[in-house]
Amino acid sequence: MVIPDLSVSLGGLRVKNPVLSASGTFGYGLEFLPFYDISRLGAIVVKGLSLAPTSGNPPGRIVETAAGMLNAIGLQNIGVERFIGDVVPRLEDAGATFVANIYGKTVEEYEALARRLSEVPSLGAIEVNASCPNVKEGGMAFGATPEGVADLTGRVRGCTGKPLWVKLSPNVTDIAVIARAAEEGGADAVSLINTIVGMAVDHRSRRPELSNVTGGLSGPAIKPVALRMAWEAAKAVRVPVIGIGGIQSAADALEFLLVGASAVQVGTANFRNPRACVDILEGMEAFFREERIAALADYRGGLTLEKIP
Amino acid sequence: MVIPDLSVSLGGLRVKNPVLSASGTFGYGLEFLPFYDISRLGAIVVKGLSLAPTSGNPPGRIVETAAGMLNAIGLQNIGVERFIGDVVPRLEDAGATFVANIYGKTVEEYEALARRLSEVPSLGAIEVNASCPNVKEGGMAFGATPEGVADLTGRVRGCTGKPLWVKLSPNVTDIAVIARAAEEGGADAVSLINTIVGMAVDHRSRRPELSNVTGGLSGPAIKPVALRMAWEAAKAVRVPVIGIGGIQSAADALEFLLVGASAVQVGTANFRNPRACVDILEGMEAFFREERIAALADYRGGLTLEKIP
Amino acid sequence: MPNDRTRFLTARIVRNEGRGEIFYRIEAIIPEPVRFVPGQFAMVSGWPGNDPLLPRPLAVFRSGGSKGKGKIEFVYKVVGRGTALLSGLHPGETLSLTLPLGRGFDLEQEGRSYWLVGGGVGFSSVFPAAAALGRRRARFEMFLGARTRGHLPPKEWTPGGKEPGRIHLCTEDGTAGYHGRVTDAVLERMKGLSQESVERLVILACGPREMLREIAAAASERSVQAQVALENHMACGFGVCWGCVVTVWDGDQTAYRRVCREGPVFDAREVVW
Amino acid sequence: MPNDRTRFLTARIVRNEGRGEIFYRIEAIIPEPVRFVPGQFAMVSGWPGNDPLLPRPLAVFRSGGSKGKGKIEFVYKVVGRGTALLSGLHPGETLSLTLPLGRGFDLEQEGRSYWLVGGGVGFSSVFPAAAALGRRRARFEMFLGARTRGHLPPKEWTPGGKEPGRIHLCTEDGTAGYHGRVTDAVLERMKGLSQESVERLVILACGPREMLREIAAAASERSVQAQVALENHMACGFGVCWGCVVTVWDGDQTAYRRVCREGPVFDAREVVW
Ligand SMILES: Cc1cc2nc3c(=O)[nH]c(=O)nc-3n(C[C@H](O)[C@H](O)[C@H](O)COP(=O)(O)OP(=O)(O)OC[C@H]3O[C@@H](n4cnc5c(N)ncnc54)[C@H](O)[C@@H]3O)c2cc1C
Ligand SMILES: Cc1cc2nc3c(=O)[nH]c(=O)nc-3n(C[C@H](O)[C@H](O)[C@H](O)COP(=O)(O)OP(=O)(O)OC[C@H]3O[C@@H](n4cnc5c(N)ncnc54)[C@H](O)[C@@H]3O)c2cc1C
Ligand SMILES: Cc1cc2nc3c(=O)[nH]c(=O)nc-3n(C[C@H](O)[C@H](O)[C@H](O)COP(=O)(O)O)c2cc1C
Ligand SMILES: Cc1cc2nc3c(=O)[nH]c(=O)nc-3n(C[C@H](O)[C@H](O)[C@H](O)COP(=O)(O)O)c2cc1C
Ligand code: FES
Ligand code: FES
Repeated sequence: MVIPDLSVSLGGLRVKNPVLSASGTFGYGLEFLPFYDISRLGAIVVKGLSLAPTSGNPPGRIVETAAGMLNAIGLQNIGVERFIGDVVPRLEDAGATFVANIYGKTVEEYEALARRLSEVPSLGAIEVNASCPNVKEGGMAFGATPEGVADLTGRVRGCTGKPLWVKLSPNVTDIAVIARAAEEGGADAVSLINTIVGMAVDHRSRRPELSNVTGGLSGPAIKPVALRMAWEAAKAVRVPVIGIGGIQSAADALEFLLVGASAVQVGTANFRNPRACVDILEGMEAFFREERIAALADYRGGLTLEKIP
Repeated sequence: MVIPDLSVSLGGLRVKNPVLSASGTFGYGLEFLPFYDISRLGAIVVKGLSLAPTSGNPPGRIVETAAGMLNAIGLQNIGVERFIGDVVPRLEDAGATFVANIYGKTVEEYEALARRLSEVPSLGAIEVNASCPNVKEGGMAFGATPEGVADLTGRVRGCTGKPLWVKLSPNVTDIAVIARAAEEGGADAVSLINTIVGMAVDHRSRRPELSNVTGGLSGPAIKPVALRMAWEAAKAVRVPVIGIGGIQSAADALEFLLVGASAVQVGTANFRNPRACVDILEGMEAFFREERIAALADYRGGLTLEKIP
Repeated sequence: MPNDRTRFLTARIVRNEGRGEIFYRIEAIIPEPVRFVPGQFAMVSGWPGNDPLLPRPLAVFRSGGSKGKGKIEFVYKVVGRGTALLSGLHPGETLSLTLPLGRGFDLEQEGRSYWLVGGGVGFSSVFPAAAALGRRRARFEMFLGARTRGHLPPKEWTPGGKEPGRIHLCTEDGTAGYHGRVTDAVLERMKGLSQESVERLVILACGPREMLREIAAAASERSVQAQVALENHMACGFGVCWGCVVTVWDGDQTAYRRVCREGPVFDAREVVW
Repeated sequence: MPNDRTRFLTARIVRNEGRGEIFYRIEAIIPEPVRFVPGQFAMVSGWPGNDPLLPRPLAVFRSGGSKGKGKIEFVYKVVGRGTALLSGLHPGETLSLTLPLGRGFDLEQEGRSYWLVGGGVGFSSVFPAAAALGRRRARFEMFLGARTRGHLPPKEWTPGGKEPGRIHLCTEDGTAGYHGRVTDAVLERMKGLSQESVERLVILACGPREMLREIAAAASERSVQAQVALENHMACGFGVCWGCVVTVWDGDQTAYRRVCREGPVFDAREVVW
């Protein structure tokens, strides 16, 4: 039996397979050790890190929606120093390839995070969360304009030799333009999508369900939108695209590869099934074997657009 | 028992209740006559009309997604003349309040449609579908820029004395800016959202599910996004907002009213339950009665944002 | 049997069971009996939640009852999520139904003899046609095709099964009846027909598209009237979404027609194959 | 009873039935027995499709079995879509479970006497505590509150029900036991206690937040140790989404703690009420 080669290079970080965990849905990775060997995954993207520990939003942080959920966690995290001190050694012990997702309130904070994390030899890549609404620039999100994205990317690029991934917001008119801006700013890969801004209210109490009023929509509900954006981005840029959004099964993951993504990140699916990432990986391996596809590259981007004759 | 007053003015068209059907999901209204008396609804918005009959996209037009569906019908319709000749008299007979949703490939086509429809005395309003991707302006949708929306609205405004509703696309960075552009262009009301662009592929056949490759996502999956946009639009404009997107129940409809919409349109829900609109209306009436709310105006926009002390 | 007014109703399941290797039959009680034309269908849902979202089209298999209490039956094969959910429903639980829908077979032609061709689960609209023809004492034969013996419809569901020579079973692997595809059986038998018989013949067919295409071609060659029941993905089932169109000939132009409204039964010559 | 390694597994339902007016009990077979600390919970799903999407937290009610074959039980009340779906599952169908989760009650304190307070379906984590204390022959009393008689847990589920004076039933409408809220019964009884008894006392409580708040206030007033099992909406249940936090005191600051990880059982003094 031929073992398919699922390895792929994600902007300088070569991973053994294209199944990654999505930031904010996988904790610091260690929480999954009871369920499986996390070193089997292509990489683990940890919860978004800020310079100082962040306490996040008040309760009323999640609400379920049809085939999805809204979250407004507010990026509660232990801060970069405790991450480096406490978590990194344990991820190294676990043999995991890991990526730091970073988020700052100012460009300077992003720069400081990138510089500090570049000192961690075992860190695989830095993923810049360019989809945060609470930043300078007159309240407009960094991720919402090509200029904002290009500038942020360029500035972080100047601070790190690590592979640099930029995570894009779907709350934009044209994702292709935004993806190109990240590429031009020096991103080694783009990952998308982050959550879509949504809202839920209780018609009886007349109050929002989330303390933050709005939140980010994730889960199967958003998959069609995520897939379309991954396709548009893959056509627009030369750097690898990492597809994210609503992936629950190997079939879902394969769809993102088919439209041109080089890898995928699995998010909300981890909540219902803690083994989701590894189940998806195994399903993907089985598919490649069954279909006798020798390598990821032989499948990726293979969407046929011409009509059947 | 007090009968709550659910009537509301939608930019010059007073409707007896805020439950409307959404364009493209209700045919020409007559198809629902076997199920209930369509004159009970606030209004019926008919399938998007073009100047000439349009044949639409080749098969492979719909595909189901998680708690939603994608469609790429391509606006198949009988054209404005047959609508006026064949359909309007029957809608008049049925006693229905009805609204024409229009769509053109050029601004001139929109203008011609508006002029022609203005000659129909029984027509309640014109809803401009400003979310069509197949138009001039270098392939960029009218609905994607404030300038495009303001210009289209202004030009159609000049051609009709009917109440003018502009239906907005959700595929934009900032819906508030777009809604204001429609208002400044002279819209009497804005309706939103139209479908979110999505995509589905078959990972085995390696082909898109839709002949058009991408399609519009509708159904419960998009409700959180639609609700957020209705809220943002209602804060941004003075004209009435008509909320659309994933409404399946009276509770859903009430949520849109709570965040500031003056009325709602029910779309995809009609497919699974042909009585959806009237079920929602009855549920809404029951809620107002139970809660002893005398009039729609006493509930609408009543979202409480302050914390409970 | 006239076409009844379309309605949306809630049905209470009284039976839902697998039969043979691959088929299920579901039987439910509805408030009033429904009259339908064979080939007509219902949009069926019943699972809780919004995923899957859309109802599924199923041919009306049987319908009966008397005033105040109707009965309705469907047969189905589990092929995906919707039908799998359907197969998990229990007696006492409910179905939502919109029915009867679409244009069924035209069986009311005088002096004709009918061939009914069902491939796979296609027998679900062919059997009601056979039952109706049987009641009218019209002449008909039935061709039923499946991959293998176990995939043929269970005997006890087959109407008019007693008359000899009336039913032609076909299996691709030869485990029952004619060894070969049902289309081959039909084509072979058609070859032997006199011109007179051919002129009286009406073929009604339901099954995979490839089967229908071949039947249509053979019928067209000998100018036999053929009515084919098409399938397509549907959102509404009653003509308002325009999602279910197929391409048909409209003079020498092509046009799109709704399977749920102008079909599911089409004149085979009309379809652009 | 030590805390077992958390696992994700598929369970086969063997029983799922309503009891009394409002409660259900579901029993399922799992590959290996699970040891749990009373107050620990599982994330439970099992319905098909993605709507509802998230699993539901339920306290582990009972667990048993031997090597190669475990048994697990939950009791629940239907309050919304997830629990309604749960109540519609049949024997033979499967559940997905992640368990055991969270930090349970601390029952291992020497020389203490325990009051267990359960409001509504809160008995689901209080009964396992009672059973564990019973096995240890520790001293405990149980206070169970409900709106009305029919909303009290069925007698046959109640552990240690035979010993007189041990169980205090309370109904708000007076249809059974003490007429009033369970908190009032607890507060009244606490008033009569000597200082010595108070110092030995540990209160374990699970129920509506308002009930827990009042118990916490009364306990704090007399410096009684109180452990409260909190609820919150959860996405993951094992500490990775940070969705389930509650506000607690961290010195004189407040901080957010995860109900699923640092809880669901908290020291009552820690909670910002
Ligand atoms: C008029 C008509 C009558 C039919 N009668 C019967 C019948 O009596 N018995 C029977 O077993 N089947 C019948 N079918 C086919 C049946 O509708 C499909 O097998 C069923 O919809 C599959 O749903 P699923 O969720 O199990 O499959 P999935 O593949 O998971 O469905 C995904 C989506 O595709 C659609 N879909 C998939 N296959 C078909 C198909 N062949 N036709 C239409 N939509 C499809 C589904 O409705 C759904 O929207 C009929 C189809 C039509 C159009
Ligand atoms: C640690 C813990 C243990 C629990 N043990 C039990 C038990 O043994 N028996 C029992 O009947 N109930 C128990 N509950 C409450 C139970 O989880 C909820 O009743 C259930 O989630 C409601 O789901 P639903 O879909 O029926 O309701 P819906 O209101 O439709 O649920 C909508 C969403 O809100 C969440 N939600 C609603 N109410 C609660 C709640 N009280 N707690 C947590 N999430 C909620 C749901 O999980 C879901 O995500 C426990 C809760 C927690 C946190
Ligand atoms: C609870 C939660 C927390 C998240 N936190 C982060 C984060 O810290 N940084 C980030 O870039 N994305 C974050 N995300 C977004 C996910 O990484 C992912 O982009 C999104 O959820 C879509 O994927 P999914 O549908 O598979 O969940 C979070 C998502 C969820 C649901
Ligand atoms: C099959 C289909 C056809 C549609 N056709 C139109 C149309 O012709 N014109 C238009 O403005 N919107 C059209 N829409 C969009 C709906 O009116 C509505 O804005 C959207 O579906 C969101 O609402 P829903 O989630 O309730 O369906 C169509 C939607 C569907 C599903
Ligand atoms: S299924 Fe909607 S028009 Fe046919
Ligand atoms: S439920 Fe996810 S952290 Fe507690």
